[in-house]
Formats: sequence, C-alpha cells, structure tokens
Amino acid sequence: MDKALKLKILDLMITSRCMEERLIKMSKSADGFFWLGGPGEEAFNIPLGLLARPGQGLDYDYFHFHYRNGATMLAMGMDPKDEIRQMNNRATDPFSGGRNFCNHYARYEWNVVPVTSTIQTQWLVAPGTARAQKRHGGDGITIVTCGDAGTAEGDFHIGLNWATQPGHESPVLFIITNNQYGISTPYEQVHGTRTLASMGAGYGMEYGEVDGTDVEASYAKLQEVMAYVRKERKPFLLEAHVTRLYGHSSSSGANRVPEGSEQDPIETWLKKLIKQKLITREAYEEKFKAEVQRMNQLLAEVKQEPEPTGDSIYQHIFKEV
Amino acid sequence: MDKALKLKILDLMITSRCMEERLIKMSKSADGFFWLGGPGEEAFNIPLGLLARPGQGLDYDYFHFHYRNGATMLAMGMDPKDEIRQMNNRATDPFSGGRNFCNHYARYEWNVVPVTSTIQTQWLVAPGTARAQKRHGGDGITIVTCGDAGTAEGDFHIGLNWATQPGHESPVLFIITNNQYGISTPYEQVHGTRTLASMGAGYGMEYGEVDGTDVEASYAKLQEVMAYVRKERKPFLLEAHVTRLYGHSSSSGANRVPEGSEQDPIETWLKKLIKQKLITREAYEEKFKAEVQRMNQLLAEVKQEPEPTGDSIYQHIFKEV
Amino acid sequence: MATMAQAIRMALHYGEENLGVTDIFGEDVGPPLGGVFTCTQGLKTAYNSPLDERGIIGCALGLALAGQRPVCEIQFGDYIFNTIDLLKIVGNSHWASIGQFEIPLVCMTIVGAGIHGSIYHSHSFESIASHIPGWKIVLPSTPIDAYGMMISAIKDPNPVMFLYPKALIRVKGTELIPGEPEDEKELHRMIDAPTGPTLYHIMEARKSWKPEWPKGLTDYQVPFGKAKIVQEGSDITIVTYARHVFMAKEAADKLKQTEGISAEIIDLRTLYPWDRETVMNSVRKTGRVLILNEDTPVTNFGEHIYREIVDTCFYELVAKPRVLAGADVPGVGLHPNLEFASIPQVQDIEKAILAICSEKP
Amino acid sequence: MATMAQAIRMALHYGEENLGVTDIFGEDVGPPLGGVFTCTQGLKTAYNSPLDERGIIGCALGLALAGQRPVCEIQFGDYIFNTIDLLKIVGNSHWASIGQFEIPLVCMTIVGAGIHGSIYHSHSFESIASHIPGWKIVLPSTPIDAYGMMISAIKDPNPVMFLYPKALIRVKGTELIPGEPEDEKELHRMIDAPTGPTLYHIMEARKSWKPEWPKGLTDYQVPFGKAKIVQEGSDITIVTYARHVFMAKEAADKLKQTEGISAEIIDLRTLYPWDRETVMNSVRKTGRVLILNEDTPVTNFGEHIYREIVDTCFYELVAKPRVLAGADVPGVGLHPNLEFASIPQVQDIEKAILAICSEKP
Ligand SMILES: Cc1ncc(C[n+]2csc(CCOP(=O)(O)OP(=O)(O)O)c2C)c(N)n1
Ligand SMILES: Cc1ncc(C[n+]2csc(CCOP(=O)(O)OP(=O)(O)O)c2C)c(N)n1
Ligand SMILES: [Mg+2]
Ligand SMILES: [Mg+2]
Repeated sequence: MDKALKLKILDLMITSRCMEERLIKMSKSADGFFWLGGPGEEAFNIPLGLLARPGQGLDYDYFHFHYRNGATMLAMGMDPKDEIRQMNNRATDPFSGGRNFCNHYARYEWNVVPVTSTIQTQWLVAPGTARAQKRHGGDGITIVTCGDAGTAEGDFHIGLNWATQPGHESPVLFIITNNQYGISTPYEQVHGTRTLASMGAGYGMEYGEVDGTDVEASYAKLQEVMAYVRKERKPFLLEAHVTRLYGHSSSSGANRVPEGSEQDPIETWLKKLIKQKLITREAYEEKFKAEVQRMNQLLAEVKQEPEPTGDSIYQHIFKEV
Repeated sequence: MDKALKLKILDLMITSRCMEERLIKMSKSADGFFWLGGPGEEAFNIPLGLLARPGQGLDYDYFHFHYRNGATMLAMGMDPKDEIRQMNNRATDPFSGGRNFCNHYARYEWNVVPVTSTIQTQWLVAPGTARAQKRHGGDGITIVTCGDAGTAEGDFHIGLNWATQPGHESPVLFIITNNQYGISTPYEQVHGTRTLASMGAGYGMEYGEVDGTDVEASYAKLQEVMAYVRKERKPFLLEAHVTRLYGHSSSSGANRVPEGSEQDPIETWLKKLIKQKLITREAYEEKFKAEVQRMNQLLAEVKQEPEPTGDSIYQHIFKEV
Repeated sequence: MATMAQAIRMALHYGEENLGVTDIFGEDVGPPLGGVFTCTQGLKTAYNSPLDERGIIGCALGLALAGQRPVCEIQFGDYIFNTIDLLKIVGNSHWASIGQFEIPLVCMTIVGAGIHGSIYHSHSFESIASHIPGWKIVLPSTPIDAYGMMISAIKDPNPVMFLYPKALIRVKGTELIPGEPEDEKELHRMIDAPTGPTLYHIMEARKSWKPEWPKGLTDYQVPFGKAKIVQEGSDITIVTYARHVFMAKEAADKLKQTEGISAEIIDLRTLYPWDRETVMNSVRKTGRVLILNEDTPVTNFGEHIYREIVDTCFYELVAKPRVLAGADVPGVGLHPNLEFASIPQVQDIEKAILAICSEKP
Repeated sequence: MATMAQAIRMALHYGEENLGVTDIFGEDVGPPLGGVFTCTQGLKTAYNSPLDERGIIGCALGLALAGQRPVCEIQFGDYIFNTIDLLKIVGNSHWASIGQFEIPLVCMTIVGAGIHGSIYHSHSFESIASHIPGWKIVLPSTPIDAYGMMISAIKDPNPVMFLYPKALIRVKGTELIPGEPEDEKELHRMIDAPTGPTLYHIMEARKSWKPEWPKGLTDYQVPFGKAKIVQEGSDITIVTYARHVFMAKEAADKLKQTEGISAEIIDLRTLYPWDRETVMNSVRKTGRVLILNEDTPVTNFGEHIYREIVDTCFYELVAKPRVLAGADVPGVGLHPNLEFASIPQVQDIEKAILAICSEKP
C-alpha cells in the first residue's frame, strides 16, 4: 500500500465518519428520522469500495448491500450530499426520492441494486446477478454483504447453495460483517460455532476471516479473494470482524459506545499513520473539523431542495410500456 | 441382531411392500387418488420404527415425518388398514378423516405430528418439540425425516441452527433419506457436495452416513446415534442412502424401476437370511402371497366403511373453548 | 388443438427465440422432465433449480436486475406462500428505486383445485397475489389466452404473475393459436417429449429427442386489462375466471333452458389491472351480478371486484350482488365429498344465479 | 395509566404465572432488551431467538404440538411475510388431524404505519392474515383491550394472531387495568427496566434489576368477537380498528361541531371472528357506513366487511357504503408528504364521512 492510498483511506474514513455523525444528529433533530449506518466498519468497507468496480452492466460488479455500507459507497465515489438527501428525505435523493431510510441505496449506473430492509434477502438475489455475469463472461463479480445475526435466516443457506449449484457456480463474494450483535442479541446467544465463515465448507466453497478493523489486513484479504472470485468465477465466503460504534441504530439511541468497549478503526489507523509519520494528529483534527463543517454546509444546502409531493407516490409503480 | 428380530424385520418389510403396492394399485384404479410412499426405504425405515419410542407426551419420542415413512409407522405398530383407509379417503382414516393424501400421518397417541406436504417445513417444527423434551428431561427425542432435494430449502439450515442454539441444544435426530432424486432432478444437478450429512459440521453438530438399503448397518447406526441423542440431549444429522423403487409418486407413473437400476433392500435382506438359513425363498413367497391377500381383504373391508360427508369440512377448524 | 400446457410451452419457445427470454427455471423445469405439467419441455433455456422457492424468486429478481429476462416457475402455486416477502420486494423494486431498475420478470405457477389435490395442492393464490402491489396478474382459462398472455407477460418490463389453472392444464382449446398446426396429432408428434413408464425410460427416450417447433408462431398477444365476454346476456352478469368460466357456462346453459335466464359471462383473464369498463358496462346493463371464484371467502379478491361494482353501480343495481367463493375452511379435503363442499360446483352456481335473478327490486 | 407495551407485558406476566405460558420468544425478546418495543421486559420465560422468522413460527408450532403454551413474537409485522406457508400450516394442523392436535399458540406482532417507518416498516397485515383460515385475529387499540385480549389469546386453545399498532404502542390508556397501580410513575418504577444511552449501559443497569409486578393483576379478558362501540351516533357508522379509531373520532368530533353529523364509531378489536351483530345493528340504525383502515386497498380486509354489510343490509342502506383504505402503492414513503398521501388522514376521513352523509337516497 503506498502512502497516497493510505492517506486516501484516512480521508475517506473521515468523510464517512463525519457523514454518519451528521446523519445521527439529524436523527435526533427535526432533520431526519431513523438512522442506521456503519461507524466501526470503515477499515473494511472503504477497501471494499476502493477495490470494487462500479459501473453499469455485466462488465462491472453488482452490489447487494446491507444497511451499513455508506463508507463503501463513498469509496466508490458517492457524494455525501446524496446520503444527506436521503436522510433528509428530499425529492432530490437520487436513490429513492425521499421514499426510503438512509443507507438504503439504489444506483443504476453503478449496479447498486436497491437495498432492502428485510434482513438477508439480498443473499438470495445475489446469485441471480452473478449467474448473469458468469454467462456474460469477463471478470465482473457480485458483492453481497450482511450482518452476523442475519445469517440465521434460511436465506443464508440458500444464497450459498445457489452460488455452488453444479454447472451454475458463480462469482459471488459473500461478506458477513460480524459486529457480534443483532440489535441487542449477542453473537454467542444465537450461534453455536465460533466462525460463520466456516459454514462455507459444507458447500465446498472457499472461505476465510479477516480483522475488519485493520485497514491493511482488510485491503490485502479483499484483494486476494476478489482476485479469486473474478478469475475462478466461483463464490467466496468472507467474514469480517467489525465494531458498532454507535450501537444498532437511532432506535437504540445512536450514542457512542463507552470508551474502550469497542475498537475504533479510524483511531487505530490514525495511530499507525502517525507512527509512520504520514500525518500528525493535529492535521487529522484539522481535516476532521473541516469535514464536519462541510457536512453541515451540505445539510444546509440540501434543506433548500424540494420535498417529494404527496401525488408522487403514484410514480414508478410500473414502468410504462 | 437375533434371529427373531431378523425375521421380524423381514415380515415388516413384506407387510410394508404389500401395503404400498396395494396403495399403488388403488391409485391406478377408482379406489384412490395420488400415491407416494417408501418402497426402497424399508431397510432403514423399519429399524427406525423399531428403535423409536412411540407414546403420548414428552417422555416419548416425537415424529415429524416425510411422506415415505409408512414402513416406520408399521414397525411402530400401525395397522395397515389405517393406511388403506387414508388412501381410500374414508371417514375412518384415523389420521385425517379422508382429508389428506396417503402417507400423511397424524397420530396424537404416538406423538406423530401431522405430516405436511410442504417440503422441509417439518425441519423447523422439530426443534420445537425437542426444546420441550429437553426442558422436560428424560430421554425422549425428536425424530425428523426429509429427502435429499428438500435440503435446498432454507428450512434445512434453520432446523440445524435452532437445534444448536447455545443453551437450547436439543435432542433432534435429523434424518435425510437420500434417494438421489427430487422428482426428476438428479442429486448431482443441484448439490455441490458429495454428502449432505457433512453440512452438520458448520453447526458444530455430530453427523454421519449410512447405507439405508442395508438392514444391519441401518439398525446398528440408528442404535448408536439414537443412544447419543437420547443421552447427550444434542442433535445428530444422519444421511441414509436409499432407493426409490416406484419412482417419485403416482404422478410419475408409480411403476417399478427397471431391473438392476436400483437396489431392492428386501431382496438383499432376503438373500442374506436365506444364506443364513433363516428362511427359504419359498417360505418368503408364501408369506408375501398371503400378505397380498390380506391387503386385498383389508381394502374390501375399508370400502364398506363410511365416507366423509360434505358438511364435515366445518368440523375441527377450531377447538371449542 | 393445443392444450394449455402446449400453448404455454410454445409461447415460452417464442419468447426465448424472439423476445430475449434468457432463463426458464424452477423445480423439474429443465430436462429430463420439462415441468411436472410438461409446460417447459424442449426449451433451450430451461433448467432445473434447487428445490427452493425462495431461491427461485430471489434468483429471478437478481437476473432481472442484471438486465436478463427470466421466467421462473413455482411448481405449484401452493408452494409460493414462503415467498410473499420476496414478491413484495420484486413488486417494490422499481418504485423504491424511483424507476431506476426495471424488473422484467415472469413468475408462472399453477393454481386451484379440481385435480384431487387434497389439503395442500388445491390452493388459490389470486387473493394474496392481488394484495401485493407492483405486479400484474393474469389467470387465463383457455390455451389461446394462455399463449397470448404469456407473450404479453414476457414483453412487459414489469413483474408479471402468470397463474394458470390446474384443472384446465390438459384441456384442449377450441381456437387455433396462430402458427399452431391444424392437426393436433401432428402437434403432439412435434413438441411433446417422448414418455415412458419410469424416469429411467424417459431419460433414455429423451436423450436424442429434440422438439420440432411449429414454424409460424407469432407474437400474438392478449393485452393485459382486457376481459373477455364469453357469452352475452341480459339478465345477470357473472364475473369469473379460470375453471369457473366453464362451470358458470354450464350453469347458465342449464338455467337458460329451464328458466329462460340470459346470463352474461365475463372471463376476467387479467386480475390486475382488471377490466373495470367491461365489467361495469355489463352490470349497468343487467343490474344483477354474481362474482365467482374458488379461493377462500374472507378477504377474497372477488370482494374487491364486489366493492368496486357496488361503489360504481350502487344506484343501478336491481338486486343485491353476490360473491360465491370457496368455503371458509383450512384446506380442501381429499375425498370428493369434501372437495365438492369446499369449491363452488355447478349446482351451487345455479342456485346463486337463481337467488339473484328471483330477487324483486 | 399503562401504555399498551406495559399492558401487554403485564398480561404476559400474568400468563406465565397463572395460565401456563412456557415460552415467550423472538428476536431481542429476552434480556437484555426485552423487546424492541419493551413488551417483554422482565418476563421469566422470555428469551432471544435466532434472527429468523420462519424458525420462530416453526419452533412455536413444535412447542404447541408438544403441549407447551408458547407466545412468539415477530419483531415487526413487516417481517412476517416470509412465513405465510407456516401460518397456513399452523392454521390447518388441528383440522388436518381431525382435531387430534391442539395448537395453543399466540403470535404477536406490531403492525401499521405512523412512526415514519418508511417502505418496509409500515405494513398492515390484517388483509393477508384474515385470508389464512384457522387463526383468530385481534388488533386492540387501547392498553386495557390489549391486556384483556392477550389474556384471552393465551387461554384460547387455538392459534391467535395478536396484532398491535405501532402508532399506539406508547400511548397511555384512559382506563385502569384491573390490578394496575393508580400512579403511573409507580408503575414505571415497578415494571420498566432501567435504561441507558447504549446497550452497554443497559446491560450493566439490568444486571441486578428485577421487575416488581403489581400484585392484583387478574385474568381480565376481552372476549373474542366482541366489538366496542366507541361512541354512539345516528347518522353514519364507522367500522374501524387500531389507530384509525382515534383518527375517526377526531374527524367525527369535528363534523359533529361543524355539520352536526352524529357518527357511531365501532372499534372491531377482533378481526376474526368479527362482530357481525354489533356492526349490522349499527348499520341498520344509521343506513350509512364507512369502513376504514390503512392497509392497501386491493383485496383489503375492509372489503370483506363491506361485502358482508352490503349482503346483509342491502335494502336498508340509504347511501352507498365506502371503504377508505391506504393507497394502492408498493410502500409507504418516508417523507411525511408521502406517508400522509398513502395512509388515510383525519381530513380524508372527514371528506369520506361528508360524501356519504350528503348522498341523497
Ligand atoms: C427479516 C427481518 N427480520 C427482522 C428485522 C429487524 N432487524 C433489523 S436489523 C436487525 C439485526 C441485524 O443484525 P445483524 O444481521 O447482525 O446486522 P447488524 O445490524 O449487526 O449489522 C433486525 C433483527 C429485519 N429488518 N428484517
Ligand atoms: C415447498 C414445496 N415445494 C415443492 C413441492 C413439490 N414436491 C413434492 S416432492 C418434491 C421432491 C422432493 O424430493 P426429495 O426432498 O429428494 O424427497 P423424495 O421425494 O425424493 O423422498 C417436490 C419438488 C413441495 N411438496 N413442497
Ligand atoms: Mg451484527
Ligand atoms: Mg429424493
């Protein structure tokens, strides 16, 4: 990893965190409703976005995201203003026009299929885009993410099973971001095995784990497994261990977890870069402050944009023939 | 296995086969509609029924059957006349009063919960009876059976997952009777792994395979794994390799598969017993002929029994308070 | 004439050759069987899926999102009930993405009773299906309509639920499908896969088999939202679909003879969006209406039609309208006595017609 | 006064202490959280299940078949749609076994819009639920009804679908539940688990916490199938339930003042079996009826009520009845403009009442 990339990742981390913290504030004020997002997953989600290949059509990657992939979207090039638009449910929200919760992306030009609130259903849609990619040829892959608790749904099994159906093995990178909780339920209360990744074995699938709070480990692992999926046109099941720095969502308060209870991957990365003399804490704080400012500015702008009208609910029910 | 048991199993095999063949004939005449059942599974299903502990309540075993467990029911003590009643949809059918297909048992006094036509849903009901048994104590277990193709349903995962939930590990004997087909779809077309049993590993569950066309192997394996489940109060996943001697069902003709294409476990067992001089082929044929006669007689009797009346559809929708 | 199974098969063939259909899949849909009801025999893009309805809908949605044109099958409508959340998602994906993604997906599944299907192979699905927004829903009663509506379904850029009736799948049509050979034995020879007593025989027989598709098949379409007036009449309107079109006809014929009642029978064909104009015009003319189907009666799709009719024609109705539907019981029992008591039979329809027509305004 | 969440919690406590409830389970139902809506805090038989709705219904059925008395929760009604096949099986198990097995199972789940729930947290479930035979279905609008219907649900040997409205879960009652302390602060102190800014604080705070259940709780029941006349009136009958009881009241109050319209409001409370007698008596009296709910309008449960009313009271109606339901769109949008356009609001109700009452027979 070269210096530029290291700093770029830090920058994206800052943007991502400031964006999410802006959203959280919105959820606590009159500027937004429900919040959920990915603080604690940046060290993994940003490399994921940087290594992915967004674009339209089968030559590019397809994305079936969980609701904590804001940092991935930023790394792919999303304007944070768009996220703020969705949180503020403006008509200008490019993903859903003010219809859906924040972090519920849908971007046709990037093959980001609509994020659904139903846990784990994305897991069984993903084999569909991957089958199309396999037939098409090239090295486009399908990337799908989920949480740890959601793997209890039958759909977890179904996704892995379809991606390994003989003759239909297809290029899906299955990613579990394990933050040790489903809302309030600890991992150990509902899973009998230490790792979820090893479930892949039952399907004859390659699998592995990574420390998702470690930028370099995540980047390297993702590079490796993406290369495998792109080339072999076969699925891979990756479990990334991450943290959940603001709890589950605004429903559970969206407050920062107590100091020391969970690792902050930005702090970890920052310390590393300071040690490597790539940045100083002061410079970081400067950047962070500026980014906070920028987010406030973006919100101020977004609030001037039009609201969706009541009548608009009848638009886009069907594509006109 | 002592001689008496060996011969008892042969007798049950004869009864079972004659009963099923009687049902098949009914499906081809005006005496019945749809047929499906278990010819080819007797060497496994009869030991299962002999080793199980039918009775009412938590001290006994609970049964969640697939639709090919007629031989198991016979081994548990079912009168073949009851099966014929169901096939002939008489009001006297003790399982469903003429409401359901053959092989769709429900017998409260034996903890045989209603067989459902929906593939694999039994797999996620089974952990419920097992949890009750675990709480109750004793050594009653839950036995649930399914086919190979049905393991593709998400419910396969769900059953295994609930039976291994930490603190709720429960005594379920999960059985897959793998006959290599789901209707017309060969096993190799839809499963990427050689064995389904090994899926148990992902859940930290004990698992194993057995040749379900071999009486002694089946009996021994079932004895071993039932003892494990009864004692450890933990689940076990067992895959039994069986055959499907009359195809899927009457919908696919219910004709005997070509000579040599699939093993007939009765023939195999008979040869063994002849070799051991426990029976002669003539004696076997005598028995078989007599049993065919008995089944004809039972049908003749059943046909005299009352039909369900149209009005009766409104009975038992709700239990009266 | 072609059966409905043959008609669907020919439409799917036309679809994969000319309309960009990429994947026809489901349980036992591909070789060797080509569908438990033979609807997908000999199709070049047909293949077997795992036994898993959720996976089928999910994969179809994924294919559609990736620009493919899938036709998936749920083997029996009875086995679609574990996918309702997914059907909702399929139905809301265009809307949720403010029109960014198109979902050109057809889901075909066979519904209803009438084949001694017992508790779990006799379900109707239209009531729940019509309650899921974002889908167009069809339920043809004849082979030619099945052909024309399958072509329309494939051409539509939206999700289409193609329901078809178990009881009519093997019934021959009375109208030639454009391009269908006149001799039905010839059609059989050309497109029905050879069969045999067991799966082994079938696999052997089909090893070298290839269908010979009729040359002249066209993109004959039955447009969505257009009902068919099966017979005109002046005394009462019967709004129905699927098998009950024929049962209504039988009842009406009888009452024509015995009572001189002239019934207008409307085959709805498309259930969403349904043909309000044809229905209302008829009800305005006759002033009396029977809505007829076999789904269970509580929150039944016929009650929606009923509400719309009463709402639109309240002051023009001369007798109170009726819905005749299935019995409010948890399943259709296997014994014919049970099935007949659960599903409206011809004599029940006669009784209902008589009751409505004998009502004095 | 208790909120509905507290009322349900007290009823469940009464159930596990006195009525044999063995298992209260679902996602986040057990400690530390006690339910995302706090309905299951402090209950001794409450525990967390895997995140898996199919497993929840399946396990509950298994427990019921084994003679236990489970109360399971689907965290949001919105997430019940992947279990419809299982709900059918739960509903048919008694019937399919000709009465051999009892299924004393309660499934509780929170429904409806009104909390900015966006596309996938605003669903109604009554239309599909009422189409599944073999279940009793309730949907209370007040804490005391919620208490009384939960007691009835637990005592019933049949499957009961206990729906409760998102929008009303934190609203305080106006009637004391038998045994509830008069001082609501006291109730809070006794049975609400201590809270905190994060899950870590909550876990810490609850380590040593034990609820102090009110001593005098009783088996106060609201019988199934009995509606409540919320207010009597003579000009029009409004048949509704859940949140729309209060919205109807608001609209009716306004129109009483401005137009002198006297509306009778009926809170159905039990949706299956529903109280035909109370409804028909009211409609016979007023001759005008509005049926009101927020589910989508095609094959809507209100259309069933509508059909039954028209069928029973056709010649007594002086104006055509109306169903006012949600918009026919694939979801409730997040922005309030979208939600208000999708779900009947007070002014929509006023309009509908006015339209019905101004119709000349
Ligand atoms: C099918 C379904 N069931 C329940 C929910 C409610 N719910 C939303 S998030 C969540 C927990 C998810 O936990 P996990 O999968 O670990 O993901 P995380 O939120 O921790 O990233 C639950 C239960 C849902 N959205 N969908
Ligand atoms: C949920 C569901 N989907 C589809 C069917 C139709 N169906 C009945 S049996 C069967 C094949 C089952 O194969 P397998 O699980 O291997 O069991 P086997 O019949 O071979 O014993 C299918 C697809 C069904 N009954 N239920
Ligand atoms: Mg998690
Ligand atoms: Mg099989």
